[in-house]
Amino acid sequence: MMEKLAINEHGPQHKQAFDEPLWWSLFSAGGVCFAVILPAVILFIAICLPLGLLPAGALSYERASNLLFSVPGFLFVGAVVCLPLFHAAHRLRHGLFDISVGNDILNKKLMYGAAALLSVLALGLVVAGMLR
Amino acid sequence: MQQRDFDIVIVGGGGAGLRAAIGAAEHAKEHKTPQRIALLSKVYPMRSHTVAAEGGAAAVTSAEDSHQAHFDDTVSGGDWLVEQGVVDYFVHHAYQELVQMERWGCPWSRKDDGQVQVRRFGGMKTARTWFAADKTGFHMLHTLFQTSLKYPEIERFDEYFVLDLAVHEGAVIGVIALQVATGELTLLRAKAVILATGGAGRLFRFNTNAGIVTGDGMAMAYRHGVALRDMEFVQYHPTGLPGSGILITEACRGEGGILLNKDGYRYLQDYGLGPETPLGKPENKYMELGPRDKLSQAFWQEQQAGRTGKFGDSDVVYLDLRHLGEKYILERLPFICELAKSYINVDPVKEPIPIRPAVHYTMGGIETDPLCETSIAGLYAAGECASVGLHGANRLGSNSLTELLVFGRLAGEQASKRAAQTEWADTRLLEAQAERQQATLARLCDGEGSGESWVELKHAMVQAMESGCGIYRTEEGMRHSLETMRQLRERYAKIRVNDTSKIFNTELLECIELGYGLDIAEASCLGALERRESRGAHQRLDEGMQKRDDVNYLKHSQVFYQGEAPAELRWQDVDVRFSAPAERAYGDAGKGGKV
Amino acid sequence: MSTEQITTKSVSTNNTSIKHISVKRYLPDSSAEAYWQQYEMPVDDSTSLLDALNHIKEQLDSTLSYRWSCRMAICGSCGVMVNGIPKLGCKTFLRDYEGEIRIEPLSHFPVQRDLVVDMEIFLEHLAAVKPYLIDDNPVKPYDPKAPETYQQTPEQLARYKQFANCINCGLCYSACPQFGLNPEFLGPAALTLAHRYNLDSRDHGKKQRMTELNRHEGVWSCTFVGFCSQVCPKHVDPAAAVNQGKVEAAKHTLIALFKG
Amino acid sequence: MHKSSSQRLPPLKRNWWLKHRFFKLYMLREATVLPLVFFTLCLLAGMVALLQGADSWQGWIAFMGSPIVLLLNLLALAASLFHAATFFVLFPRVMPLRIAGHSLPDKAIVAGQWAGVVAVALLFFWLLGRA
Ligand SMILES: Cc1cc2nc3c(=O)[nH]c(=O)nc-3n(C[C@H](O)[C@H](O)[C@H](O)COP(=O)(O)OP(=O)(O)OC[C@H]3O[C@@H](n4cnc5c(N)ncnc54)[C@H](O)[C@@H]3O)c2cc1C
Ligand code: SF4
Ligand code: F3S
Ligand code: FES
Repeated sequence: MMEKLAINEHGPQHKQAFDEPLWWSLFSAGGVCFAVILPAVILFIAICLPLGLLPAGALSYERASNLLFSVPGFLFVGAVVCLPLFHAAHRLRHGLFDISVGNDILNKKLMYGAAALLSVLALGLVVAGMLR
Repeated sequence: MQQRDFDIVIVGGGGAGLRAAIGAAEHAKEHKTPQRIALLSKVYPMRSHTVAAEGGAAAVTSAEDSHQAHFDDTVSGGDWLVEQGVVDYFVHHAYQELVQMERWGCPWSRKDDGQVQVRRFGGMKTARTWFAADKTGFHMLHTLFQTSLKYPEIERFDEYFVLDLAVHEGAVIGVIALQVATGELTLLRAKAVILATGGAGRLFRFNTNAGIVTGDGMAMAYRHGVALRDMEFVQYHPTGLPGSGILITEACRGEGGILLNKDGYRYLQDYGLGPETPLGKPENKYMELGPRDKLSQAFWQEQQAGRTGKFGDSDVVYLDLRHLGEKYILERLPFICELAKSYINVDPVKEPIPIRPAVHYTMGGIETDPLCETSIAGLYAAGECASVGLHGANRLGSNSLTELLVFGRLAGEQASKRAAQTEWADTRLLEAQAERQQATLARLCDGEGSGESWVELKHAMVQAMESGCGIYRTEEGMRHSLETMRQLRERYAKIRVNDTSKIFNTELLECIELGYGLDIAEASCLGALERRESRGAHQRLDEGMQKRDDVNYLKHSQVFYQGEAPAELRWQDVDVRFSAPAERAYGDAGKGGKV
Repeated sequence: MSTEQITTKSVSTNNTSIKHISVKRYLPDSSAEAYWQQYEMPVDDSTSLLDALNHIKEQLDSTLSYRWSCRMAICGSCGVMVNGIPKLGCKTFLRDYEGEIRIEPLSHFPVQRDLVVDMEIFLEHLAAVKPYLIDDNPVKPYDPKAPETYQQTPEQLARYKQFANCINCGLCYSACPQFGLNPEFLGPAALTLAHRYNLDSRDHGKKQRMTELNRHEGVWSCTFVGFCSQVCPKHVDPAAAVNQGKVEAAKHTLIALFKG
Repeated sequence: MHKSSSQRLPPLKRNWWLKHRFFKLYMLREATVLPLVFFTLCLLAGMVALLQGADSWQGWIAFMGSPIVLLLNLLALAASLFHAATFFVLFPRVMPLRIAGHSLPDKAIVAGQWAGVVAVALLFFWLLGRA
């Protein structure tokens, strides 16, 4: 018991969590995007588009490319892919803790790491498209 | 058995105890005499009864007000049975203490310009009551508790039940406590001890007090020979909820609430408190803002005349707030709305609140000198458990929260001073006394003999107190109650505790509290019986005793413990150095007079 | 003056019925296992759970242990689980329950006996956040001879008032799964108290408190479950306070970053 | 110290959240990110397809039309709306907005956020709804 207390006083657990504000900010921003932008995005791109409910040519290959591989497209990807990914990563990390799976330090690295990787990939794709 | 040494031991974690602890710590720091302070409480400090105080704390604040006025109100409110030197000290230190609370973060209600706001209170000539919405005691207690966390020299012993003081050759040398969680005895050696254990409202069946308000500290000091003073004066608060007795604060009336009988008539004008003040324009010392004793007595008269209503099986009158409007009520009295809605299912915005008087405050207590010291050297008392002489025959609302601060601090400082000049007593002296305690506990638990039920005894006690020492008293009633207490004390010797566990044995604690209660109930009955006059909260119906009698009874009663034998009473002179007794009058009758 | 005739409403105190209450008993010095015990008693419309427990203690079984004091929902002693939800015994009315009523000690705290739990962790967490006014450099120094208050407008007071209403009952700790998962988490009430002082216009101790709050076991363990605010008997809304604390901690970090 | 303090209980079992409706809703809220992740991955795939050329793009649209994918994305839509409903009410509690010393009523802030959702949808309609 004493030992445990001692750790709490001075050990790593007592350290300031300067990374958490970053994750939380990304999580919050992602949450806003998820709530405000994603309903429309999912509705138009993942439902109307494949069901053919959009007017012909609305997202033809050319139009889609022009829209995406542009500065607004870059921002769009940031808001619709990257931030929501961090939002998801944050919730998954805490969700794993909630159901006692794995350990938090490792989960943190895996989740935020994956989100960061995929974000770089997504933004990279846009840049690649713009340079094409 | 645990044994620890402290410079100062404080029993009680309510407003008075916490203020004393901080006062002592500050004093020691100032005088560069590091001291260790133990703060014991049978409940966590923030559960102490101070938390329930609603209305506010008084201090002369505005430029129009004066120390003289506060002094006069307190002295006449107490029907001249107060120690005037003490009142003088009190009114001069009240403001400073409330400002100190503000400096510690107490969220006092404010005026638009950022200044602290004051409200009217019964029996006070002008508005001088500081408040924090209708949770003043709550905010004060939490502020004090939280502030006390700043002081590493204060070591808390939460949920330690103090069983006895250790006294040797007329000086206190420590306390003996039971750790509730484990049932282990703990010996605390001390150079000075402060009792701040609160009142004894639970001696009565129908009261506004918390379950812990059982007069423990009073009984402890009393058993060691300290006088209990003015114990016959028990304040009835005019506005308790029927059934539970939960308090509806006086601030309701200060804010403009009115009292009606079952016919919707403002009956207070018939009892020397008129003329009727216009709706929404309360005036100090008139009508609803008369003092508590008068208001409770008026209820009794109405009840006798059959003009009270019924709520469940209680007779009630009505407190009407509706004319104040929903917004104002919710802003100023939110807690009251919550209480009325939960406990009697009445919404004060829409309906008048049924209320009835309930025992509220113990004016008397452990006799101390003006510096809070008792007749035992090194033993101090402060707060509701003490009788420093501030309240006399009737306490004015909002004087006692301030009392906790003014005299809590004073007791703390005095104790600190003494501790700096005193040595600890020999531990063996304490151990001997602790062994006696152990034997008493063992006897309670082994329950030899007939095995009297503590529940029965407790009910008999509260019933007898209520019937004999109520709002109006008679010779016969009081005599009967006193006899009952003496019998109950005998029966108590054969009491039996069923629970044999050491861990958190609340049954054992209730039994010990009952033992304390019976002793001080006897003192209370004795004082009441012997005071053959009517004064403040002590009102007799007996022929020739319905008036104040300054010739024979401008005196404090002092009751002394005599072991198993009946207690003894003596009379003590009152300090009337500044203001000669005058008629205590309210309403128009009080105009022009000295008051 | 005549107010209209008073309608004497009687909360039917006569409306009595018999109810069963099951209490989880735990008596460590006679058995290591907890067990359920059922009691039967008459109740009416104004019977609170605390009244019922007191009835048990005085009439049926004097060995039942529980805490209580004010019986008016202000001292914070009497928290228990009622059918799995943390509640104040004195503010829970049996009239609101149909069928069985199961009473257990507060969750997430070690049980000492019957309905009594060890609250020490709670107090440690409270003390950790420095819950007192810190003003090392007061605008106006306090002078006992001519004492003066700080100024605080009603608006400034309103900013923290709600968060100052916590009665330390601990219900929110029993409601918060994050505290259940990790007792080192400072928890809703302690974080709320810290926030209360941080919002107080008279206080200057935010920086000191932030080092406690901006820890993994500080605000960052909260996942906004929000049940804490749901069960809070005083409408303190600790969830809001904790999450406002996250914003503050984020600001604090930014500032620390820029100052190096 | 004087008390057997700092006793700690063993942490909760992993099925704690099944015990109460409130916690199930919480877990549901947290779980909204699962279909979100699925959708984001779809979107990433679409971006790759777009970079690869017109055929891939058409292939991707066909993939998106397959019943299972469609179903999962319908779920994602529902999830996003549920998330929005839970997230919007939290916002005013985390960042109480005050204008001229008075705090804005929570309801107004929540309504404002829903207006944002509708505005974004209209923007998309303006962008994609016309030929
Ligand atoms: C409902 C209500 C409303 C009130 N409103 C007002 C008001 O508006 N204004 C005003 O001025 N006054 C008011 N009062 C009166 C005032 O609140 C009390 O007089 C005051 O709070 C008493 O404080 P205290 O510190 O003396 O005792 P308490 O707060 O009662 O504290 C007693 C302490 O002693 C401890 N204790 C007792 N016995 C033992 C033992 N054996 N061992 C260990 N510890 C022990 C307890 O644990 C507790 O910590 C009100 C009272 C009531 C009942
Ligand atoms: S925040 Fe509410 S539930 Fe939590 S301890 Fe305070 S009053 Fe109790
Ligand atoms: S329940 Fe717990 S997780 Fe946060 S919002 Fe309340 S503290
Ligand atoms: S007994 Fe005080 S809160 Fe219930």
